[in-house]
Amino acid sequence: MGIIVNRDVSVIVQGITGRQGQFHTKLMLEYGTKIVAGVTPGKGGTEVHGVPVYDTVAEAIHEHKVDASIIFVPAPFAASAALEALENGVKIVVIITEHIPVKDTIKVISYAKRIGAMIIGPNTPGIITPGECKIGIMPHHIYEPGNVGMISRSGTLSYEIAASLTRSGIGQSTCIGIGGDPVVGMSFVDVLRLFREDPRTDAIVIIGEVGGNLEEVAAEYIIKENYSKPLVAFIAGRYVPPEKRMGHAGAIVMGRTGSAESKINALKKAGVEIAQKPSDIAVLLKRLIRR
Amino acid sequence: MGIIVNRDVSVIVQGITGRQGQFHTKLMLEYGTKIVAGVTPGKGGTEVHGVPVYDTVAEAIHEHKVDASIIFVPAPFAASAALEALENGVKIVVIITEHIPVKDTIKVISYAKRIGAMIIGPNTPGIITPGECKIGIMPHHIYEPGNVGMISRSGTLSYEIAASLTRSGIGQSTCIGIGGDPVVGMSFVDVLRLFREDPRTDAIVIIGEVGGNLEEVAAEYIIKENYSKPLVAFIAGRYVPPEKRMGHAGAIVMGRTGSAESKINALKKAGVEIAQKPSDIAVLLKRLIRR
Amino acid sequence: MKLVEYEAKDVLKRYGIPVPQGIVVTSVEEAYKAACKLKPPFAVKAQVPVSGRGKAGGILFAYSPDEVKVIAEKLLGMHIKGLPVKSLLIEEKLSIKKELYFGITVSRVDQTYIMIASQEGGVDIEEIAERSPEKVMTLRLDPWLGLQPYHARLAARFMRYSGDALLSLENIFQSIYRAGMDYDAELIEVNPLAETIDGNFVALDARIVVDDNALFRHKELQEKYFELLSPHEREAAKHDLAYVDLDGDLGIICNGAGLTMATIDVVHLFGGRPANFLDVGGGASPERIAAAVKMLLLNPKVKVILINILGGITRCDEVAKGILDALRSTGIKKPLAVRLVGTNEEQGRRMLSELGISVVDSMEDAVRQAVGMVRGDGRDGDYR
Amino acid sequence: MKLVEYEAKDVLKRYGIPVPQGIVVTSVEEAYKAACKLKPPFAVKAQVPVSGRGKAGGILFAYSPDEVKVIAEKLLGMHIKGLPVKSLLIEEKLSIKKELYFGITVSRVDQTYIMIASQEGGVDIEEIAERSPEKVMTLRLDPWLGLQPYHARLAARFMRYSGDALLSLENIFQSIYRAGMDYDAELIEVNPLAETIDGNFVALDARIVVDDNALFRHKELQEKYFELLSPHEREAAKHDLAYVDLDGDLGIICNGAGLTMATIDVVHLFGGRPANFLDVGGGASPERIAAAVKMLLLNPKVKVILINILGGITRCDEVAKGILDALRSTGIKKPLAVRLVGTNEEQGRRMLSELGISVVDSMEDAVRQAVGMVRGDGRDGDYR
Repeated sequence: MGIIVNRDVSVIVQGITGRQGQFHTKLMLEYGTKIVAGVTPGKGGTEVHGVPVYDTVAEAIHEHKVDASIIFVPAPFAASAALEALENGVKIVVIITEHIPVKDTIKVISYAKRIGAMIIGPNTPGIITPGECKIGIMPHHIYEPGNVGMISRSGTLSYEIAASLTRSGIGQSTCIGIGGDPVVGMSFVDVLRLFREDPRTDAIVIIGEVGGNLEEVAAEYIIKENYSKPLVAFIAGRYVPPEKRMGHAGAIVMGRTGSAESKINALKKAGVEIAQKPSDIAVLLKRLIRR
Repeated sequence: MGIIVNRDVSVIVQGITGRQGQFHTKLMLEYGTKIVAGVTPGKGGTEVHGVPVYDTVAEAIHEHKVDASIIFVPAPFAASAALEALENGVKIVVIITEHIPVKDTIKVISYAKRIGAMIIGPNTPGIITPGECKIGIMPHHIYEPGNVGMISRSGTLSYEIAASLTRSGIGQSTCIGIGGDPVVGMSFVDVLRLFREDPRTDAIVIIGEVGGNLEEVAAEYIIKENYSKPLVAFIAGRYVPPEKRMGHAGAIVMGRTGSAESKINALKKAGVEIAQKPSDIAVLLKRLIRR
Repeated sequence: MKLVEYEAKDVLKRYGIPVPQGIVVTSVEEAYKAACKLKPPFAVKAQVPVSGRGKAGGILFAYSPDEVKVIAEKLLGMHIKGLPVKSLLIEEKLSIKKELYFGITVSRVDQTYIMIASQEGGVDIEEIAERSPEKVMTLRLDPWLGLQPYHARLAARFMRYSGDALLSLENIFQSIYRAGMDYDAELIEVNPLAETIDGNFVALDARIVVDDNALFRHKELQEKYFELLSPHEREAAKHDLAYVDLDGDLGIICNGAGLTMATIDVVHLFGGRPANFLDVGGGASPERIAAAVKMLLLNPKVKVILINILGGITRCDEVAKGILDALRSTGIKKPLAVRLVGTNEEQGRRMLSELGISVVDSMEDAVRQAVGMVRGDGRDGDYR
Repeated sequence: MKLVEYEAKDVLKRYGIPVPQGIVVTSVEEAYKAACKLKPPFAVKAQVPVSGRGKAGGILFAYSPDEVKVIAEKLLGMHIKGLPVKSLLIEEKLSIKKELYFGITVSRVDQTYIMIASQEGGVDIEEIAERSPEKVMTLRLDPWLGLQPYHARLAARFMRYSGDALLSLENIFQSIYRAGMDYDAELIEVNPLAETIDGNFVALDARIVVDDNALFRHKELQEKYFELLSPHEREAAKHDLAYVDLDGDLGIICNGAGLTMATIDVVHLFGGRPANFLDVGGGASPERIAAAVKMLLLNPKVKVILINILGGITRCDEVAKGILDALRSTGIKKPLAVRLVGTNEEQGRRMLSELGISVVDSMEDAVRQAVGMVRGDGRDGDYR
């Protein structure tokens, strides 16, 4: 179980023949993810690690049952690849690609909402339900099955925290990277909603960062819905200067909005425990779950 | 009763301050149509025949309950006017304007379908439920309330036939012009479906013309659904040369498709009585209804 | 508005789509010179905006400039489907491995654009679709998404290409779509789209039909549009009238395309032969009506004029005024059969009857009267 | 990428949006000459891509070319928010009746573009929205529909205009939107949009922030982008590294923006002062790592380098190779604190330990070690 993905989900890899696509297809297969096909225009008829490659998603769908797609297609073509998956009925689309123009992302997300599909990312490490299914690029050996859900805007920072949880004996139900771009398909709220209904998730870790106000909106949601499960948050970027882009397109403090203080204060007000540094999260969680 | 419109429908007129808009607003008001507001950008705050004029549909909607809109806006701006009505929640949009580029029409219709609204036209005389409500430009004195529904692709030809029915003592439930353009919001099938469910409609007149294959599709529908109400059809353009556009953008015979013969044969096969000339329709109807 | 082949190919070139080397000429000497600049063999192609040019003998092949000269002589001045051949396209004839079809057109039933791809090209797509439907694929396009690269790839796959050929075709199809949308094309088709023996794809022939209603967005085409019309049609277009020449002697003026077509049909049923389709449209001004009547008064082919106006937007008094103005200004008299009902009906009738023009109530009466007038034997037309 | 005022105004001009008459200059003499060509009074405006220029003294007014000269002398060479003023925009100062605001920006929460219109302009829109929220309207735009004319009219109505002014504003707003979309702008705002005393609308100031990720679609901007970067940032951008100068002495290299920011935070918590933000990104090649390490080795401000790599896409053996290459090629030695876990971890550690570089497991251990190295007293950093 866990949210969104489990061991029964069938996955296609778009951009499977590229360096990243090949590498992570291998790792996902090793993890047990059911990868049924790959898609790369012009490479149809070949194979990658035993996975058949098609020129189009339509052909892959014709031959296989497909629930989800993971996209490694280069930025200029990634939005169209996502639309291809969506138009062919794929309901979960994980976009690993970074540097997609926001104009393109906005169109993809709008289309996905219209047809009721789910976009994870772009610029995300993906999603993992430890021990069952990984649709992403995270180093999976650091995860262990368990009862803590994790939502993160950043990739490696979430690995850091997952590894520290695992070392402390805290396993994870599902860990999802919502993506580091300014506009992403799923918000903290979207994922919190799913975790609330998930019987296997007992507590949730929110990993935020400067930029935007998704964390503040999440805080409002937690208050309004009287969110029942314990929450711990870490917000990165307390000491970064304003108006400078910190790597992620999404991480930028503009004027009054987007600062770490604003986010931390909002979450505190919503009763979320705030970790000062990544390693504190496990400590706080243990305390909360014991209660 | 009748279909789509009745005496309770509240209507706005987009392009109300133009020559046509003003003229037909007067006639519609005289007929008893509930025209609650008009919209012309730059003319907000004025009045036309006692109807308040706004700059935007949003302002009109804010002040009045609105069910339908009739559009007299010039062709280059008509599609956007229709989108304005649709985005503001108007569910019935009658587009009188002719010469709208088909690319624009296609976008409007696609958007309307997405949000579940109804487009009548473009290039239509509109819709009338005699004695109750007219959202259109037809000379209403030729109509009488009754039990025959009418669907037409052309304007004046439908007046010709309505007048001949009325003269023969046959009244009409609702008469709808679906529009003379190649792409229109409602098809014969869409309207036939509504007439089937309308208790006040006992027989239906289909007025088709050369071009396209909406009539053939209607014939297929009649056969497939085992359509229960008697139907009479007249198809204009039996003697027009191919590949020439006959006034209407929609009236053009291309290669094998769109000829009057093809339509007449298809409808005959579906059990529809075919009138040789407009005045035959009343004769055929009387015979069918008497049965 | 139909673009002729070389105009359509100019558009394709602008969008990076390969077309054969070619030169447009309007005289035999130019044709010879053009051939000298190109590599034989040659295709010599009449530039008329009609389909079925090839079957009508409008496309011929030559192996030397001298042969091109002979063929040009033959083609220039020829008429194809009634249209005079005024220019030729002299092209290098390529060695072809396969002929395909790709097009984007408006589908009335689907209420959107559709992509049409065929494994076979060179003849009308309708013919291929009828004979071998399995060779033709169509795909509805969401007008807000447009033709995405993956739609183009689906077409290329359907044509059984893969690898680099698939990617080349993807580019070409996307460019065709973009050209079609930019030009507000109701139809843009490349037929045949040829695969040459060296594995390249070339547009051997192309058709673009631009939506007349969108010409206001394409000023450069608007002028050409008028050049393509017949003199009568041009005169009509000036006054916003929809006009088509027919081959009879009974002039017809109506308002509304459907009513005009129906009137033509009824004229036939009563034994008459319409000289034209002339729709004055909705809400015609007296000037427009006058222009319409004048056109038919001045057309020597027209013996009698049948006016069938059912006023909706059109007002009968304005129609009467237009008729009277035309009669006065031309000074020409032809028998008139007039049917006039609708807005301001009485007023219109009165104005006409003052000049001795009688007005009838019913369309069929007017037709019968008009057909009788043409026959000139004092009897009305008969229903056959 | 932020365009400076005159660049943004050039874009607006291209879209037909009125801007004041003005001339860009880079020297005092040019400033004087420009003023002679324009009508007084003048606005003299420092061209730096930061907000709050006015408050920082970067916009001054003059009534004669001589006065312009004096002001230009003062402004050129000044620094605003750390950026040197290299060019000025000399403009005719208009007589203003009212200042408005109009902008299009990306809304993260709405996941689409929003239109922002304000009855008041001239100061930051955030400030207006906070002080007088009733004066500001925002509207979500369906990205497939875009800004339709009626959306623009709604904004004009909200600003309380009607009649011809409404139609002028409609045009201006649509043009602003079109410019924004064509340039892939994350933000395009005209502030103030002024109504002059003679009833015209003029863009007095404008900001355009182009989406860096979309620069591949705007080759002409790509070059300028590099010019705007600091030398360190430019060097970093060449190697696809995300780099930001900070004011401390502890160099930081991480993979992933979030981890880098968290590392900076933890360094602060342990009493250190980061010299930079440097994210090598996902799947960094040995070359990219080497470039990153080299940058910090060559930066005299950096005393110690903290490398914190958690391999996901990034492979540890490649990271190690990059570090070693940088050390070898520069020949510079600085204390290194390395944390390296993930794919091919053992191999990476072995390569480094062969050179006497010890590798730790935990981020906090590495930070503690690095902070201690900077302090140089043999003790690790402390959590404060």
